[in-house]
Amino acid sequence: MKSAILVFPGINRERDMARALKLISGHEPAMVWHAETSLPKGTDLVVMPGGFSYGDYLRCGAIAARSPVMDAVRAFAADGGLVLGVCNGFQILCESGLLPGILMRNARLKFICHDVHLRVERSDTPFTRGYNAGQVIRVPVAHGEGNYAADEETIRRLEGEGRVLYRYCSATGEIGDTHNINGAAQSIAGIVNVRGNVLGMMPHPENHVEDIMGCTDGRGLFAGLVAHLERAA
Amino acid sequence: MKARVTVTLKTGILDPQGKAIEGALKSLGVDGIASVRQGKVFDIELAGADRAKAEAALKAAADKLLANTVIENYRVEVLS
Amino acid sequence: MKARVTVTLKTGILDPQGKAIEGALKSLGVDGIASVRQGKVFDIELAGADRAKAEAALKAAADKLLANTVIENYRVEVLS
Amino acid sequence: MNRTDPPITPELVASHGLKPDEYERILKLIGRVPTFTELGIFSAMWNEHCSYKSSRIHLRGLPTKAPWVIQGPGENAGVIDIGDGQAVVFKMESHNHPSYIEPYQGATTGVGGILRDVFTMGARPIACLNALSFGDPSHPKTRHLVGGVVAGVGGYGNSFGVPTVGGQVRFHTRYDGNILVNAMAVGLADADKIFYAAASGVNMPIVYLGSKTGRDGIHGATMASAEFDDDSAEKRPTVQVGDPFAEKLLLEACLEIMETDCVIAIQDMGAAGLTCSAVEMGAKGDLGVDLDLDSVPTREQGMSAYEMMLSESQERMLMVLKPEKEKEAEAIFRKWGLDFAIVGYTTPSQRFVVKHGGDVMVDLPIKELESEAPLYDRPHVPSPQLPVVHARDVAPRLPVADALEKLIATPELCSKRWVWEQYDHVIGGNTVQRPGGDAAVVRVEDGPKGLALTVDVTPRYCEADPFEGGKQAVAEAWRNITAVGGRPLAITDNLNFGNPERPEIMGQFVGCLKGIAAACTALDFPVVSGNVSLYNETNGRGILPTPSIGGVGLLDDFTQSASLAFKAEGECILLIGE
Ligand SMILES: Nc1ncnc2c1ncn2[C@@H]1O[C@H](COP(=O)(O)OP(=O)(O)O)[C@@H](O)[C@H]1O
Repeated sequence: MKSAILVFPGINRERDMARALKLISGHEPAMVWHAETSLPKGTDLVVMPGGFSYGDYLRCGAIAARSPVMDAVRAFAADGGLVLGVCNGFQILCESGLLPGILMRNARLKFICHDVHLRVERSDTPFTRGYNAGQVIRVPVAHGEGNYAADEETIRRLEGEGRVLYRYCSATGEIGDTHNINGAAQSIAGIVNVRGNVLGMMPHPENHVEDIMGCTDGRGLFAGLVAHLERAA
Repeated sequence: MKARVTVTLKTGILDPQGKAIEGALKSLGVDGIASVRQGKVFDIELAGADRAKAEAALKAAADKLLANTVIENYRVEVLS
Repeated sequence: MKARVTVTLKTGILDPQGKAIEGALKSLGVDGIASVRQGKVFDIELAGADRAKAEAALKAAADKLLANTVIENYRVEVLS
Repeated sequence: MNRTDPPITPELVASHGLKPDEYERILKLIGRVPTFTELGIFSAMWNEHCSYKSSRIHLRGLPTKAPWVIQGPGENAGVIDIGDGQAVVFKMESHNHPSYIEPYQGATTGVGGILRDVFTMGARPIACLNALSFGDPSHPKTRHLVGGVVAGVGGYGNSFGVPTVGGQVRFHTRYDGNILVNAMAVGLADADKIFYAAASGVNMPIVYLGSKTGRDGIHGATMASAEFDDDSAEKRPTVQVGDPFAEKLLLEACLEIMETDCVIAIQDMGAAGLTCSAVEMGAKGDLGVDLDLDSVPTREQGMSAYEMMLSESQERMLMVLKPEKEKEAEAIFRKWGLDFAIVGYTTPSQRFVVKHGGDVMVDLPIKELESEAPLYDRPHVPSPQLPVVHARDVAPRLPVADALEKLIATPELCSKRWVWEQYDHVIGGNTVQRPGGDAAVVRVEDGPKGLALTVDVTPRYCEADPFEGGKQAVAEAWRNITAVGGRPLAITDNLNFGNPERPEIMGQFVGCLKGIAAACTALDFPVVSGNVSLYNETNGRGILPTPSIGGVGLLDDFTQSASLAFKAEGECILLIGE
């Protein structure tokens, strides 16, 4: 799997992401500066990591979404290429129009950093095939604006088309207000676009990939992508 | 030239921040507040003195960046 | 009653947001923008119809919560 | 001279925090009346915050050496060797007064300042800690201060991208008017690639990097050394605003430039910005410095020399570059969208010369400016010995179980999860032990080594018996590190006390310091960096003596670290110690 990590000024989880990708795919990802106008040849996966691109000033992800490299990402996605946006990356995807909706301030207005449980809603997508449908995984969140919102019509479509891949839940998989850490509509933690090749999610699977760090629940996402690409090849 | 662009949330879009402020004002004992919605203002200095040009630039700024027109409305005023 | 409280940074106070937006507008090719400073607006609905009372409540809201008067100024307008 | 500069009067001198005898010293040193800008410079260099005039002679008693110490106190941060060619760079610093005036921005700029101290030396920051002291929870200002400070510490660290992995939070009525915000940063560097402040070579370009200069915090350093009174709200200087985004860019640009062999010396602009950094670079390198303020990037129009020299705008650095590498360095800074300007040159003259608009505004002997600050051996009296209370003499007021329940519900002792969950403590993917234990453990990139990090002090003990309290703070840091399996290596300290002009406060200071020195010596646990914050006093009431101790230890294999959670049912519980 040849992956490319986009580096926007102010991004800060690119090293965490690179470590996870290297560990699981065996290949060092390419780091692509935001001012570039093309992606490295043969890229299989574009990753927008977490952080505070442009300080999260104006709106999270708004300024990064208008970077030169984003045209190349749009073309790549239109071609069916896989795009993964985590945390700030999710915000950038929403701001760029590659995903619908927006991430608002957390309902309690505070930054939150702790482990959360996510229910994997289906396993038949490149982004979830490393898991079973209904499986509960534990990964950390670290964000101040992860409260997913969209108009009713959009939410209805997301649900109807099975595009919600990850949802905040309890340790045993229940969905409800007490487990919905940031107030997101429908407890949404991660969604895909219509075509299913662009995923945006708030939690950080890349921080739970090593045994020695105590939890490896995040591995499945990356391992699934590797498996998907191997089969496609 | 000085101008102001005001960006506000469209009606119907949830405003968690406005809601929290509403709650906080109530618990601070500020009376009579029924609802709060938060928006942004941008005070912009423009080079040049052509009003029409300035308005076009401001509109471009708002459309391209300052507002997310999926959820926000904006208003442009050239002040002087 | 509807009102608007506008909160802006005092002159001289650094505005990192404004600075970043200014840079972004330049690189997006929006011409003629010399400087940007960002502020907030609060659109507030008030219960009751007493204008003087409303103004007092708004001033209290701004002083206690909406503005950080160490670094920000505010302006209160009752609109209707 | 500038026509608009005010004449130098005794009132003006006093308003700069300079005592009459200190002013006499200036007159003798330069043989004439200083210009307004020079007066500002002296007041900045000679105030407590920069000159350590009340504390210096006592700090000399601290042990600062060990075979693993690469750099002790005196630089931007301390440096210790952790083997394999790697070094750990760390320091703690206070931002107490600004945080009381504007808690969010005070805390952000405190965190930003300490991070700069660490990456100025060539290290990538890998962890932050913070020690916070607030007033009584029921005091009307406390909630606002707590909310602002915690949000500010997180706001800066989270955005900058460093995990905040530990700290302390306490509440006591003696901090009602003077909260404490102590921030510690820890970075990792190659042991043979540490950068220092001393300039070398004549006629080398001095480069200004980072954000533009505004009128922020003018006289911030002087304020940090003044007692508060009820109208301190009126003395508000322009508050400094932190810009973590700019600092992140500055970090990446500095680390990139340091890879290129362009840099001779580097110094961050902290308190009294341009003044302190330029004087230190020159004085430490036995060189003079010529600055031309017309080249300084400014945010506001019409800034005077005085304002530019004393501005405390954040996210700025001064660097001495190899002249042939200027273009290469500039390209890196432009890429990161930061300001880059040559603002002066090193000279052989040992003078500090500042020009503005073609006029010479400052011409001072640079060495004396740095080293001839007054030095005080302030009178101190030992703290009164309190009677020893034996547990057996105290009648229990509550059954033990009820007392325990009550205790663990106090704001002081309850879980601080509500604080650290607002800090990103996992970013970097190296946090092995998260907040909540005795010490945090952070993996050294690519392992197997790990660092154990902790901040400790118990001010009650320090007040009851400064010597024992000082010892105890060091011992607790040592214990917390060993409890997670680390080998304690060195500490940084942040000495927060009241007004040193009061003999009883000075007595606390001296006592605590002796205790710290005794414990550090006994444990072979040297002090490699630190910070002193005095005058934490409002209306004559001082804070509890609070010498925060930040400890760093090493684990050869982080996977062997121990945590405090019980691991299984039916295991033995051992109690060791006295
Ligand atoms: N301001 C803070 N930031 C991060 N972690 C904190 C903070 N305050 C307390 N903690 C964490 O809470 C735990 C308990 O702190 P403390 O009560 O000081 O413990 P102890 O006295 O046992 O060292 C520690 O792991 C500490 O790092």
